[in-house]
Amino acid sequence: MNVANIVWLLPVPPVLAFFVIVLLTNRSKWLSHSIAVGAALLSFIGSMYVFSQAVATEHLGQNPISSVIRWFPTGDSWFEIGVWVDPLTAVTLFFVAWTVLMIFLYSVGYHNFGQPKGDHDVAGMPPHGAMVTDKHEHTHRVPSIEPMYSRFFAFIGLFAFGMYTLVVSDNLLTLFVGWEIMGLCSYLLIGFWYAKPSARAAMIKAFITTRVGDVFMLLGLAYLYTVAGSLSYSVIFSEETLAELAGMGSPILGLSAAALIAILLFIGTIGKSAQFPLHVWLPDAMEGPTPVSAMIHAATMVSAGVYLVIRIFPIASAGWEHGAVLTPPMLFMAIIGTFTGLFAATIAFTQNDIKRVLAYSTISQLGYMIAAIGIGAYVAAAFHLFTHAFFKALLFLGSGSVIHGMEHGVFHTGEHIDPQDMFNMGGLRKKMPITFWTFLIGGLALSGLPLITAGFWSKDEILADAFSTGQWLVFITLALAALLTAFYTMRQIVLTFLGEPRTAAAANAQENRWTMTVPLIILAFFSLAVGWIGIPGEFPVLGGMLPGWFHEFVGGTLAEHPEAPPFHIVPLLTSFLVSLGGLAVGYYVYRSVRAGEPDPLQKPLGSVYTLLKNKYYFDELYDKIFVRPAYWLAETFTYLWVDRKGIDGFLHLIARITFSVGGFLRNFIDKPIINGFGDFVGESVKRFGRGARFIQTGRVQQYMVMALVIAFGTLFYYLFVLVQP
Amino acid sequence: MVMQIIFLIVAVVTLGSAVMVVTVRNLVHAALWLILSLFGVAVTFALLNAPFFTVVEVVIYIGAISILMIFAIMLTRRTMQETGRSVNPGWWLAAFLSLVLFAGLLWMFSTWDGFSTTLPDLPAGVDQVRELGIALVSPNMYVLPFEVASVLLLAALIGAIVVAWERKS
Amino acid sequence: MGDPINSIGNWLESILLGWGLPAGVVSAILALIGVVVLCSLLLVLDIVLVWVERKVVARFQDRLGPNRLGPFGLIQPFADIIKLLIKEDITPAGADKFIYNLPPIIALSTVLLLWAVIPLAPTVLGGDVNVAVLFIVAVGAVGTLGIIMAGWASNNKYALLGAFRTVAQMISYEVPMLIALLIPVLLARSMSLQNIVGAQNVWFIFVVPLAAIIFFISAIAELGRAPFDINEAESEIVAGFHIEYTGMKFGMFYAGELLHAVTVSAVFSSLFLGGWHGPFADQFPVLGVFYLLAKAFILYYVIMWVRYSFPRLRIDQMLGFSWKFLVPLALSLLIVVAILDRILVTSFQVQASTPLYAISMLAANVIIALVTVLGLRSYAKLERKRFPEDRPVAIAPEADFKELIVQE
Amino acid sequence: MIPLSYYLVFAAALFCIGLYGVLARKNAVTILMGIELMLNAVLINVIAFWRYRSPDQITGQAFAVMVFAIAAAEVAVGLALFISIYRRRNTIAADEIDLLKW
Repeated sequence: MNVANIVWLLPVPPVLAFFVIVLLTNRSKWLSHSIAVGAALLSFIGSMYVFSQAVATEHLGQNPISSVIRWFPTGDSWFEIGVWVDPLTAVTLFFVAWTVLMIFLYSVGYHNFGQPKGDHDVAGMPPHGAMVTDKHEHTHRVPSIEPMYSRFFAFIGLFAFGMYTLVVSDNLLTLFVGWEIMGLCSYLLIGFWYAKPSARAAMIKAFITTRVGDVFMLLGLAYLYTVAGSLSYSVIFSEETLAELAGMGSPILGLSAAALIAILLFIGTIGKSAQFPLHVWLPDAMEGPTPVSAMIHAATMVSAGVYLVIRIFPIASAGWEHGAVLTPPMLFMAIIGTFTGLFAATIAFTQNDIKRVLAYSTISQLGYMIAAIGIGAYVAAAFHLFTHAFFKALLFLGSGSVIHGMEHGVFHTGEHIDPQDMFNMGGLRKKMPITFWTFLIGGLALSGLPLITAGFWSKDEILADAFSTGQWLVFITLALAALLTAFYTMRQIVLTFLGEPRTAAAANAQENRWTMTVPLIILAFFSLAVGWIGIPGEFPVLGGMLPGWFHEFVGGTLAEHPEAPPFHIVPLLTSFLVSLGGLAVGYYVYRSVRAGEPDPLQKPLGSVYTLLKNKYYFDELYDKIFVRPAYWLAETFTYLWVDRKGIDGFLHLIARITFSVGGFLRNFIDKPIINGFGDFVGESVKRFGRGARFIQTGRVQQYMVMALVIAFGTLFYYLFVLVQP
Repeated sequence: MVMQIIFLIVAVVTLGSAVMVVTVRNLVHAALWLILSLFGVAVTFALLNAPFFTVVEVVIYIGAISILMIFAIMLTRRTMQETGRSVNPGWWLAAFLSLVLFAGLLWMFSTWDGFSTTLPDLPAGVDQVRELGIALVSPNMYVLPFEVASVLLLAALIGAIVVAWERKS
Repeated sequence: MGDPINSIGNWLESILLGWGLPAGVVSAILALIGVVVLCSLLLVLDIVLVWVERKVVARFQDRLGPNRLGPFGLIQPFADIIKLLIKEDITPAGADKFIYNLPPIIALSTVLLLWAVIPLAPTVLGGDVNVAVLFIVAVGAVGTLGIIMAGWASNNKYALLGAFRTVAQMISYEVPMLIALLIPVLLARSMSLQNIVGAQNVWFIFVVPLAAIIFFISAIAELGRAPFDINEAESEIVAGFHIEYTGMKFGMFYAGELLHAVTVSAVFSSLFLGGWHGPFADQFPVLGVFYLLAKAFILYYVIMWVRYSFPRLRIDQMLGFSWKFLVPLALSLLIVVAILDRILVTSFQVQASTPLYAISMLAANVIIALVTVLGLRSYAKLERKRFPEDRPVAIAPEADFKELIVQE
Repeated sequence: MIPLSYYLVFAAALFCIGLYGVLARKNAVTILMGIELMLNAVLINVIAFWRYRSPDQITGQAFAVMVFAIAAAEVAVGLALFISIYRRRNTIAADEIDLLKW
């Protein structure tokens, strides 16, 4: 069978599984998960085959595996859809296939397959556990199976379909389709326990926030289609089109067409990959079924945003020479990415919820990749995307495993504690050895422990790139972020696994079953191993042993093969220093936290800690900006000046004077001017609303008439005023 | 010449009955005028050498759509003896907009050089119906849109049933 | 000499051309003559049908039927016509005059229109339209429209009810009918009736008997004859849509209905019984007319047989029968026939209209029929096991009786 | 012979009449009828363009088939909606169906 045909078939099994589960087998939990896992396995096998074929192809970047079908003839032209496997797609496919399969397998255990039905479980709420009586007549409380088990597998099936579609598509339109399917699935999975009000709020928040980005992305797509006439990679990434785009002006801010398109598409990524202004949805997304949907949101789906940015790099960098001044979109990416990288890392080290730490670390790491793309480090960004997918998946699944173990302990002891709070854990390494060791590997990879972990090599490459291109600000900021990353990772590991148990629940935690631990072990292997394929050639000692295969391979995606950054000792030493330093400090600070003690950092950092703990008060920002000043004005002006000084005056005379002054202020300034102004604003808004209310009659026909009047007016203006013959 | 006269008669009948559709008060009359208008359209298709569409127009529009409309009118029969105005207060604006649109379209046509294209010959020896049938199911022509359309129809069928279903509570 | 109709046509054409008329006008005149002659013959046939129908129904009901006027009562139809003509022509109060007067015309003319595409003989047909099969359906739809207009314009509740029932029935049975029609189209690779008849070296009823049966049933439903005559059910809604029509308007409905039955029989003959095919029809085309009419009349007899043998169905039974039984059966038959045709023609090089092809198709039909029958049997068994529910029965409106009693 | 312009003007007029019906009539079923008129105008255009501009390609006819399918779907759903609305609100006058207001 032709390789391209197999690529076509990759997204098919999961979507079939979705329909089969939804329509036919949703009664049988066993059948549902078998179908879903089987579908993921089929896609996985296909992906591995495609990957091996892609690796074996010479000059894959110039001759990608592609196939196009025309599906709708429009007179002389056609609407086309197709598949496209170039080196970037191939490596993305590799990690997507692995992580997706692992999620599917892990979900079986996480949702307590094989456990009895809960006593009080209802659809839309997390399972509450069931009372069982064993053969010694002891009653235990044990975890119960998820009431909407089949539904979950249907959703992740659809999710996998979206991800595969996005990865293998040969044009930005089908990529966008997959993107939106994942957006839908993310919405459905965050709100999976829809009976929880917080989950409902989070699902809406995530959906709306990412939609903001998507609208811009759609605008970018429309603009690109208008100027390039196509959305296929083969057309838009050809040199002629890129040159044309770079040379063409756009109507906004004097940007070139290429720059405007790249910025618009990048705003889509800001939403999807939770970058700085639109990052607020991702931590809340942890409301979903703990590790699994969290992993979807953090390790897989958000990678799609970075994938898009890497994909459109030729457009963003159109007209840019290596080492020259950055183009506007690249500068924009570098700023957003660097800022997010540091910003999220600082929040992460004050969070106590094991998942939230990981959520913020994800935002931070994605910022790394965006920053790398922004400074033109194409391969480094792709490499970090690749390694990050593995170790972040590992960490999320590991945290899920921890929580699951903790829940077991909670059921056993009947305590009322939050099983996700790291300060309730401790000492889990003895109870959950597999989880501990794999989590440790993942954590070390995240913090970039030198030489053996994958995270080191990819981070080092980004830093080396930033150093060699002379982007000092980016270099220093990212190094600082790496330090923080190592620190909070160690904090997490120490608090969770080392020391003594701080609660009875932690003391009674239990290792999970094989469906949950096997994925951890496999991912742990990759978290170590995938780094070795990207060791730079000039690296001392190790460089010659394993040549920088990744750089050669992925670099081939671009028409012009990007140069590997020259080896320099400064970034290497920096990497060593920040990683080991962060880990050491983290261990030192948290090594002996006892039950009930506050965070050791709380005292020395003081108010900064509170600031970080509250995520820079980002959610309170509106409150701070708009509501508080109004209160302050009212209290200070009327209460302090007028009333207090009037009543508590030192002397009657002064009091009277003050009183009259107050009266003057009140009658001649406050009332007419301040109040008048306030009233004026309020009244005019009211009056406008009253007037505008007549427009909203709810009658469709009037709306249509209005729309037509406006459309005709615009058309008339356009034809006779703008396009004056 | 003969063809032009036939066309003009058909056009006048069609447009006249279309005007009646949007002006008469009695809904059943409106539906019957609509049917006459659709017959006119069917004849227009015949004039355009598209016998297949003539017949399909009759089958689908007159045989199904119009009859369904009459059915709906009878089911909502209280509105048949509707008193009061049959048009919205803003009808003059609607009329004005329609006229503007018509004028605009005419102006647009007049600027187009293909406006008075004369009738080309049909390719000889080609059975249009057969060609259409093959085009609709051949993989590199319209099979995907065709399937999508069939799914759309199925969805509409189910949707209509669900929407109009009277739930007995 | 085998083709007198065309010879007469050619002779007339040469005469008219000899008078110096332009060719277009001549062909228009000839077409007009053809239409007039055909319609007149059909209307005469209609008169005969009145007698046939009355005589046959009498025999089915163990009576003698008309036997006073003329030999075997042959003059009876003329007496009927005279009676209808001299009856008062009533237009009910509140009726919509124009719309009220239109349906009788539509009822008769749509039936006549159908004959435009039925090939009477190899050389004799109104028009060889390449969408003739769809044309038949389209004309049927217009007929439905006439019934609705009649029902609405009569300003009568029973008439309106009849119209409602008609719409439900027509729309439901149009679906299996269209699907069944597609099967001969598929076998003949053409929608032209002439081509379909021409392709029937083996009559299609022997190739796809199931399609023939489905078409026959839905055609009877389209006719609105028993057992599908709920739209004029005399015992429930007193003749339904034509309750208010009197005199010749009723006569036209009646004539239309009778002629429709024969027309449908002729269509069926063309589609499934080989149309004008018969011994020596190729040498003497005029024989084809007689073959077609003979087949049509045999079928007409079957329709009457069905009409007077089966009781009327309830509306829910009738709609259920269409949607739950005929449509799925027709669809699966269409799919099987299409796939089998594809396999036979492309994989085994068996051309259509060869005996092997016909036998394979027949076998497929028989298998589907067997499966259907077995399925129905097991379903019936299942139904019998179920707890018997109260069947819906007509209940006399007690409230009305009470009111009557109070008034007394 | 008839030039293309006849059909285009004819279709444009039919479209505008339909538009008037959609915008001005109160009864929802009449609005649907207006939509049907507009769709028919589109159909005439599609077929006329096929006949006059590209008789050798089948594209125009194929699009016409799609328009028919969409018209059928639209009417089925539309009428079902009206009947449903009639049941709840006892009216199908478009100016009384102002659910969009909230």
